[in-house]
Amino acid sequence: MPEARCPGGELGAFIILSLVTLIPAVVVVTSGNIVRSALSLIPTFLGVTGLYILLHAEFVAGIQILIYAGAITVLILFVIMLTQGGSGVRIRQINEQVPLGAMAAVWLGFLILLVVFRTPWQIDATSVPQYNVSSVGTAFLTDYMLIFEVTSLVLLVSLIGAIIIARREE
Amino acid sequence: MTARDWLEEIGKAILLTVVVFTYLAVVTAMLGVYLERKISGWIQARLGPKHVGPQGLLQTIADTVKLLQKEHITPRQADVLIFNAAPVLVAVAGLLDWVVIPFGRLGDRVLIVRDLNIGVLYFAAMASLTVVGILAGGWSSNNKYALLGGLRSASQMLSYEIPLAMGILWVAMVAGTLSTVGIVQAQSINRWFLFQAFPFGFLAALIFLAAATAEVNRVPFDLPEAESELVAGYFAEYTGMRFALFQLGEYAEAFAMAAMATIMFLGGWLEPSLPAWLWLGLAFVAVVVVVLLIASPHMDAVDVPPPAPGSTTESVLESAPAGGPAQSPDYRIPHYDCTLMVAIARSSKPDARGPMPGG
Amino acid sequence: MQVGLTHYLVVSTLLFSIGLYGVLTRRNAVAILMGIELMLNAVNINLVAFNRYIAPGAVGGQTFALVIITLAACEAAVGLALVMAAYRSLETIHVDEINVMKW
Amino acid sequence: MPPNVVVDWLYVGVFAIVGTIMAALPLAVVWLLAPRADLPQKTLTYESGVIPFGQAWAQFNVRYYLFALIFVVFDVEVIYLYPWAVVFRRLSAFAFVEMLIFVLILLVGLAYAWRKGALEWV
Repeated sequence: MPEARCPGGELGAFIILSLVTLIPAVVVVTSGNIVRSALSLIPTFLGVTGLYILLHAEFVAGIQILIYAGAITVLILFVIMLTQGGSGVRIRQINEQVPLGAMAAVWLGFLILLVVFRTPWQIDATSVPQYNVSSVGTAFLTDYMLIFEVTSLVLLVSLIGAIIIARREE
Repeated sequence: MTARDWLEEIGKAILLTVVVFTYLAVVTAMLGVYLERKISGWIQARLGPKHVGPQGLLQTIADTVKLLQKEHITPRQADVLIFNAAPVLVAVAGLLDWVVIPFGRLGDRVLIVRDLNIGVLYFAAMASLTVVGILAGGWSSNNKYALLGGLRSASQMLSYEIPLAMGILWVAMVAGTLSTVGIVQAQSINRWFLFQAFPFGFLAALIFLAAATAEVNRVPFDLPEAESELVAGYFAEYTGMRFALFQLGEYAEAFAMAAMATIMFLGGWLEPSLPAWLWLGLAFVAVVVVVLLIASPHMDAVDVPPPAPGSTTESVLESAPAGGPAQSPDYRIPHYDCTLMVAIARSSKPDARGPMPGG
Repeated sequence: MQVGLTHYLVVSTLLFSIGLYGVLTRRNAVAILMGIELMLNAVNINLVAFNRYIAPGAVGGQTFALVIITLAACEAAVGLALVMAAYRSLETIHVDEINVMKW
Repeated sequence: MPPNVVVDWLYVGVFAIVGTIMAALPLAVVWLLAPRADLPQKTLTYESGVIPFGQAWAQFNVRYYLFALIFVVFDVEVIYLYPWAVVFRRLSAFAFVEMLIFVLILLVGLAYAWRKGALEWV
């Protein structure tokens, strides 16, 4: 069902969501207070969620909130609080390669943008699809079955590995 | 859709937000607090609130007005920005839970803000957002009790999020959909999911209820706020309206959990022998009573073994007496009264924090 | 103007660059991990956008986005466990101070 | 009007924004109404009446991290269970077996964590 009879609305939503994504992202990488950096991840992740919605990927959006905003951020906050970063004392957070790092980031970004604008993308504009949970589930259980099972192995290995690494040697 | 339609939708959404927020503030928070105090008073052979209004009905409103006038104390060493943002985040996460909860049926329309396709997944995601707010609030106070309470609260909520999801998943499996309206309609074809595939329905409902109780930090899962050890945990430093926002978020979530249990296991608004709204209301109240009160404020908390040797701040904290001004040594003051008393006492009397250097 | 594939690619490129900047300039190991999370998010935007605009009939891009979210979680779990271990034995999580293997 | 994902989530977005404003409103009211008296004792960190020592931002037990870690792994497992729960009846019994293998592999991890005592409350 084509929905974009109001392109201005979609563009406006897109711009707002991009700003909600990018501005806190800048705070994440520049803030001197590590806890504030970590908390700024939340609006970034929620902005990305909004972009997924604009792309009609509802299930991925839900997972984005559940895993990124609800689980990974909490994990990061825990580690910050359990190590010296939680002391809230402002210590130097950046190393001496800031100009170099900025140059590398800008250069790589420029190169990618070059590729983005030069490639003739094969846009399929025939339909606005309605994705749903069951299509994703069916894909996992049929076409991407191997990935699905290997994922569980990856999860198992990382669980055991992380427990071994994090626990005190006794 | 034209631009006009979009604006219409946005207007409707704003209106609904105001309605739901007011409903949460007035019905869940105020009435919930009143009922909790009254019923737990009744269980403990006290009277509970009785002076303001008939049967003390207006007590919570009076409390709210009082809280509105109380000074906001920001501890000197706190991180001010995060300290202020955390209660707002918790309250908004509690509000967002209610987007997918159907309130009942009017004619052939379901009264729901929006029937998302991934309804119950969305619900679980919003419940997990609260953890971040609690952790942020506990950390930004720069108070040992608050931080410890925040960490404990977060660990507990994380631990019970998986069982919560398992309860939800069972329902999703039986109903074959994640939408809340779809789940209720599936129960009109089958029967209540509580009785479906005996005894698995009961089991799922039990797991869901236990996890939901833990998720909203109610007794007997109130360790994180254990007032006798941690002086209310993560909101130890919060006064006045900021404290009330935390409470609002917690009550909104507790009621949302109860509503979810009604929708998933008790057939939502479908009950042929009674009018829809009445049934939804009754089932809902029953679940609220279970969540809020069977686990009532005088039940014993889950036991905690002593801290492992080698923990640093914790062992100091847990062995130290933590008697605030509102503490009573041999008798446990019900959770709500105590935290409120601490908040109010500390808002009104600057010297209520005990002897000060030179003072 | 319609929002097209390029718009999303530009946003994801910017997010990726911001993340890369964080990874390259931060001293704190946790902050470096946050930069990596930003980069992974940028990749996910790409995947979902390609899915939507180039192959709207299938869900391959979304499936891979989910797999990447999974891997991001695993990476965070193991990476942060390493941070905890480093902190326990070296009392620092600043990567430029973790130099016992250097001579 | 067709049920549209974007419209659905527009409501969620508006709820978040307007909800934030409405939650911040009482804070503004308090800022206007409430008395203010900045006494140095009042803004001291509350520590049961004694003079606070050190910063609260000290370190805690690594157990908390293990909780969060196990939670993250199983939360990720759950995201695969959601779509499976919706479709498994429409697919063959093979889908059920697939998920069984998936969950069993992860149960090995759970058993390991349990055995190592990582599940014990601090």
